[in-house]
Amino acid sequence: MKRFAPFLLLVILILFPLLVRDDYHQHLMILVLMWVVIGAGWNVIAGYTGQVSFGDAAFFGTGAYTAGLFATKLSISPWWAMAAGGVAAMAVAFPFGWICFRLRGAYFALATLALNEVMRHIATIWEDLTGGMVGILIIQTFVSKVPYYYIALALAVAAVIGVQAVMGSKWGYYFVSIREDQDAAESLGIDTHLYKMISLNIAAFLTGMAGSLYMNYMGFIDPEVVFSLHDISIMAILVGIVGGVGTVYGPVVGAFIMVAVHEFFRTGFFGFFKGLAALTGSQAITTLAKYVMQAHVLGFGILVVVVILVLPNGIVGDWKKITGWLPLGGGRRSAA
Amino acid sequence: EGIKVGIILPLTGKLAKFGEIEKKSFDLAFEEINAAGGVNGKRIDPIIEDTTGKPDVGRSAIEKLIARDKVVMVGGGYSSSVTWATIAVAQQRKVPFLVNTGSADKITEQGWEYIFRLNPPVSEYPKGFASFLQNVATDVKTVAILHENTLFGQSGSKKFKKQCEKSLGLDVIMKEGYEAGAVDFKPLLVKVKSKKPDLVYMVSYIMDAAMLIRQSKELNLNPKLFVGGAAGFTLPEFQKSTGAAGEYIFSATLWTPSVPYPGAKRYFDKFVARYGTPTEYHGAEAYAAAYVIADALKRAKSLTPRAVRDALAETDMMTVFGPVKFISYGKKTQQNRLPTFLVQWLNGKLETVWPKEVSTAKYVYPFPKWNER
Amino acid sequence: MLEVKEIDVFYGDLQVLWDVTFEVRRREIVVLIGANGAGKSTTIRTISSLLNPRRGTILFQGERLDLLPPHGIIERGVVHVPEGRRLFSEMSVEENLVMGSLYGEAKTKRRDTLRHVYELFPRLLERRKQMAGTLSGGEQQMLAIGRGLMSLPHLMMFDEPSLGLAPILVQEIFGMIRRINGEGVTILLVEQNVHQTLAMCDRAYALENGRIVLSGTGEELSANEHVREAYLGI
Amino acid sequence: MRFFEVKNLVKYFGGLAAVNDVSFEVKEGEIFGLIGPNGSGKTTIFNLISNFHSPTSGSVLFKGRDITGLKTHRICKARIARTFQVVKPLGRMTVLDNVVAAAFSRAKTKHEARDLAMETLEFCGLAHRKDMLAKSLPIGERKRLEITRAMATLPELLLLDETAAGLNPSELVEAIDLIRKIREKGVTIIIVEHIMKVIMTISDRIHAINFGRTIAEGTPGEVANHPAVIEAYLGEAYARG
Amino acid sequence: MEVFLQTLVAGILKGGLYGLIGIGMTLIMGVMGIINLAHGQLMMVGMYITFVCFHYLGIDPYFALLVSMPALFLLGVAIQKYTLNPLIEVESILPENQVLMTVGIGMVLTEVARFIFSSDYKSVQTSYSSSSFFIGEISFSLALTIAFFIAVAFTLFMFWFLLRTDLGRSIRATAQDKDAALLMGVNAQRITILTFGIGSALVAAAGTLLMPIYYLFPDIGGPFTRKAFVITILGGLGSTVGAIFGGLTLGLAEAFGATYIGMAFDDMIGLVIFILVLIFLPSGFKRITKV
Ligand SMILES: Nc1ncnc2c1ncn2[C@@H]1O[C@H](COP(=O)(O)OP(=O)(O)OP(=O)(O)O)[C@@H](O)[C@H]1O
Ligand SMILES: Nc1ncnc2c1ncn2[C@@H]1O[C@H](COP(=O)(O)OP(=O)(O)OP(=O)(O)O)[C@@H](O)[C@H]1O
Ligand SMILES: [Mg+2]
Ligand SMILES: [Mg+2]
Repeated sequence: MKRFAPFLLLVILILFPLLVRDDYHQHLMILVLMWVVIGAGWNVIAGYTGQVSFGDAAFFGTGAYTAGLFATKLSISPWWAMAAGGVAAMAVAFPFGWICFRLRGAYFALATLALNEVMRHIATIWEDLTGGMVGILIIQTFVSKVPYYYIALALAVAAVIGVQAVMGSKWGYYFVSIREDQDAAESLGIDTHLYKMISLNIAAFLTGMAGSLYMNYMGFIDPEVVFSLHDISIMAILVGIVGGVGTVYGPVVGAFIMVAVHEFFRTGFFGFFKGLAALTGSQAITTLAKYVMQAHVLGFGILVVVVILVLPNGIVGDWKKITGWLPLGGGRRSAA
Repeated sequence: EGIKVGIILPLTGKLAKFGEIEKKSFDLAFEEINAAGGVNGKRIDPIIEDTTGKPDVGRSAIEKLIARDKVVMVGGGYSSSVTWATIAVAQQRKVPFLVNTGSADKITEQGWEYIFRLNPPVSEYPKGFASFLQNVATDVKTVAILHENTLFGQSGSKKFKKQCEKSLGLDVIMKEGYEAGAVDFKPLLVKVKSKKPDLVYMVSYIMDAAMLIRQSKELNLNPKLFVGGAAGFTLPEFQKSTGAAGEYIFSATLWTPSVPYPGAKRYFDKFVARYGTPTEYHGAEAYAAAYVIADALKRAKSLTPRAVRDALAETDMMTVFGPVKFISYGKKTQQNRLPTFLVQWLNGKLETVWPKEVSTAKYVYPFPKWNER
Repeated sequence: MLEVKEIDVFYGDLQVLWDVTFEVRRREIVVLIGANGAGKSTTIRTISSLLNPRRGTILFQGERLDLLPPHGIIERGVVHVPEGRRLFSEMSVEENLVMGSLYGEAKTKRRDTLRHVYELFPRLLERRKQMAGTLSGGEQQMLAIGRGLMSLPHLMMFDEPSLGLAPILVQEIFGMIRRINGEGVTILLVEQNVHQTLAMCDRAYALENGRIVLSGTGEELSANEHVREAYLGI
Repeated sequence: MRFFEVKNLVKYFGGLAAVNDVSFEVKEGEIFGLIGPNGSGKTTIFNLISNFHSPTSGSVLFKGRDITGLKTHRICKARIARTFQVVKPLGRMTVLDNVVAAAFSRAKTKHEARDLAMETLEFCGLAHRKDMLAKSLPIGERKRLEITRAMATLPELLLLDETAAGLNPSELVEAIDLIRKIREKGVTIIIVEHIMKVIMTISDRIHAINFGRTIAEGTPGEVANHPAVIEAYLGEAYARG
Repeated sequence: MEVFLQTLVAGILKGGLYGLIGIGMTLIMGVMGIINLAHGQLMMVGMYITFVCFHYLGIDPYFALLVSMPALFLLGVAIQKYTLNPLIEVESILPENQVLMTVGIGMVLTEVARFIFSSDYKSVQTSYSSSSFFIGEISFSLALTIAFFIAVAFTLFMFWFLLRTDLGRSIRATAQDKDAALLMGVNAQRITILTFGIGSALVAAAGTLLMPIYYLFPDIGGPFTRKAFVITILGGLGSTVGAIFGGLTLGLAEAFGATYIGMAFDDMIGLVIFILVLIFLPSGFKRITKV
């Protein structure tokens, strides 16, 4: 059963646009798939290699801007820019990693945070190239969501399979060794600097591709949107940790949950409160609904706090713990 | 069963303040319209969705409005980025979208037939001020432009610089952007002071605006003219947080309660009475948009997006925000064209001082030096 | 003076101590020997309340230690000189010593005790302004002991004080422990250096796989076949 | 050609000379002991050899080649492996995976790496622990894992830093056996140890340092009776006993 | 010359305040070994308290220190006790869990503030808000100058507290080796809680001092969090004197950058210096490689 779960999931995902024809849900699924790609990237560098990145937006934005500039400056179809976006993100990751990988732990994380901000400033200030805060507008290629969906799906599947393959290989052993103890890894003949670079570049490539996809799909970017610390970098971390740090399917679960939760709050539990208010005609519930909807960022914040406290290894990582809570699980309860 | 109209606004996140003002104005207007019999006897049911100020979320919102709620048209949008991301969906789905705040020029330059814009594009904001420079402040020769690094600040200041150099024959001796939210503007202002410009033109939101003025006072920086480019310098908070220092500051603006349009002051008063806080031009845009929507729905042959779109295209009416008529000029299509004004803080009140025909008070020019007041 | 009764200790789900029972009497030197991972450190950590036993009790002068938080233990006059010294490396020698006397009587008598410790370890007086992290291994061990003494303890527990020390220092350290005992402080000692410790202790217990398997006086254990084979390698 | 040699090694940490002009030579196949009081610079010498720190001056030569300043992982590729005084297990990997990660420095495929790792685990007597997480090993076995990992990189020279510390006398016997077995495989060993029972029984030659400087070198018997060593390190008691 | 001197003064005055922001962060950093990414948000809460004091109760901002500091102390205590301390016991792959937690806390604080006060800009207008005095041609903002001296006083006090009192020593000891501190009878749990409280109170003081000249809205925390970590790193982590040094460096760098490079680079200058310091002064920051 366990072995077939991924295939089953894949089949469902392939059939999804045929089964659910409404644009709204397709749109949400495209976002989910995009976040799977970003989450997978984050997981490689942070989850497996242990170099927590607070700066995914730097790569995401670079990818998005590459696609945007391809379209506006070079008149090349932004689809070509998908790969180019990944490569451009690597071009940012490369010098950054080269310089900053002498830092460890939280200090590397801070450096990525700084990179994030620096990239945003550059995109803002370099008006001649990027248009500054005016941003970049392109006209989307397709009206229907279905092509975008399948492109996103292909990317997501490739990302997950790619990560799985990498993690089963020598690189994977090396990444985890680096996470566990860098000095020991170095003494075992692992070129930690090189492999951290490889890991960062894999992450950057995936995230950059996701950025290009975003540009293609949304048709609009500006520095605040794609270099956003909260909406991209932190969200990437959340996808990673909610789903499960250092697990292959963690980002898949994380992306799904984060997008769903986001939408859940934004729409007031999918209109549940509004419906209830209409049904009962209660003013109190209408007010409540309003507050719930306004509290979606708050909800996010609380989710972060709760997940870290209760499921520090994410849903996939702490799956045993979760099944342990369920009365039917019968799993051994972990002792306090 | 009412007529469903979708409104998308940033109700949470950084832009929530202005989104909230617009939401309240929409609510106010639709309540009035429904109380007055609605649209041919039918209620208008606005469905207001939160974009959180982000394009992708805005997109989720509009997808939902169109696909699930099946609205006949959409309004709102607020920031240019969200507006852009969402109007593309509207155009593709063939649902009319009335933009009332998003000011990037490109929004109406695509030739999209389902997209209408009520407010002027950012490039036209300083029109009123330009005529003041040509007619009154003719001894102004040199200009320093300071702007926040936002869409509004960057494109507004760029357009203004071009205008100064091309059509007004002024010398722009300095143009500098800054990151909104700086703690201390003195280094910037010291530099301005050392260059001695005649005019200091600033595109800033409220609090940066207030800090700039207060610190100019501290530094005793005395140009002939201090002018704010819309946004920050006209809001009550500006006056509150600059106090006396705000006196004599000019600003180019789209709307104040004292504009010569019927109902403008009444809208302002109603808003204050209802919500206890003042409103400003964003609110007026929203309030006017609600009436334009109602008008179009009334005239629409049927309640389908197509028919509503056709009715919108025929709009010709007066609102609290000025006359509304969607025309084509330059690269723009279905764009409403409006004059802009120059206002000045005089005795703690914001008075319209230019164009002369609509002025509520006489301007004070040149700017009285700080230490001579 | 100290009675450990039937304690079971876990790390998470992993049990490391089973039914451990022993006692230390006033002014004695008692030694706990055992293979690596037998649970000696765990025992001491449990007494000093860094760990909580899941079962059993620990009594010190009739009072339940296992119910107290770690800082409650030291206030009762029980001090733990941990494995690997664990000094505050970016504080001076004197500050480290002061850290040993934060509470109660120890605090009021701080000056006197400090003078006493400096008499005991003149080397520390020489280096009182030096950062602890820059001391040599032997000096660090002295400082760790000195810091323990600052709390005016009735019972001192040492976890492998000779670990990683040069032979010359091992002698010195054992000498000091005897001297402290001579001043009336009761000693509980964990050591791998079985030869020497059995020779200097009053009584000893052997811990194997988390269980007490043998006990007796130093001579008795030195003579025991099993001990000779398993611990002395004879 | 000399097998292994350090020449005039000097290392300053700020103003402190942790290693001050140390030179010695190790012959192929021997067990070379390094002793000295705490803080005399033994671990630092290991760190200099494996280039965790780069020497202030001096050089390290291995099989005629100057390897000073070679990156740490290259030193390992050059077939010098080390263990750490403060053990560094890859905690959340299994014992087997710890060793596989090391074996990859010699093996081409994953299959080869696993085989090499299993073989090394058997050799070092840790095979029964292969599926345990490294962090849950008791200290003695963690030290053994250090050795196993180092051996999986197939070194010609092995640097052992206090691998016997904290073992009780009978465990020491096993440790000594393992070290001998390693030497019989043809691996040259430099060993740092404070336990005389170990270092005096297995070393062919011993080099003693104090304050980063050489004070004596010779056979165990010579060094143990050297007055400077007795004064600085062993103490009168040891000499008498 | 006037431009230069004015810039210098602006940089130093701002730097003093930055230093105060930095000390709180530094303390938390040192003791818990975590980067508190909710630091600016705590400052924001302190600012709202000041605003409420002034606006509804008519308390002058300088007296509001007596309210905002204790209040934030309690908030810090609660945060540490109920969200951060429990994490110490949870085992997880990423040691940065606590840092991530502070991100979540920052989000919660911001949104709660929005709930209560809406997104409106608030400011506190006092009689001295825009007054200044001149020395020669150079203008000194009165409020910033006062803030500067109060910040310096707080710093000196903290310095004395950490070096000369048992509690201060216990804080430092916990920072260096928590288990050992426990064995010395330090209630490490309580110390971490206390430290977070003190750190929060200090940043609240900075917020309160800033209030007369600045303004306030819920999202104001983020930029200050970023400034705080730049200051902390510049100052060399865990050192109180370092924080002052870092604050002054950042203040001066921003001021001179704004004057001589361009105001648009204001934030970027701090970040670039930060990265440069990380790269070229690693020996100055021993802890960097240890964590
Ligand atoms: N933090 C921990 N988590 C899980 N298991 C642990 C932990 N600390 C120790 N153990 C396990 O508990 C057992 C007893 O360890 P303890 O440190 O008490 O042994 P010891 O007798 O002091 O050995 P040593 O001579 O190596 O110091 C060992 O099997 C060890 O692996
Ligand atoms: N990274 C470092 N920075 C500063 N000083 C150091 C560093 N590493 C070692 N030292 C100092 O160098 C000296 C030599 O230390 P080293 O660890 O080499 O001693 P050792 O001989 O291995 O001692 P032990 O027998 O206790 O392990 C000591 O004074 C130590 O404090
Ligand atoms: Mg132990
Ligand atoms: Mg050593």
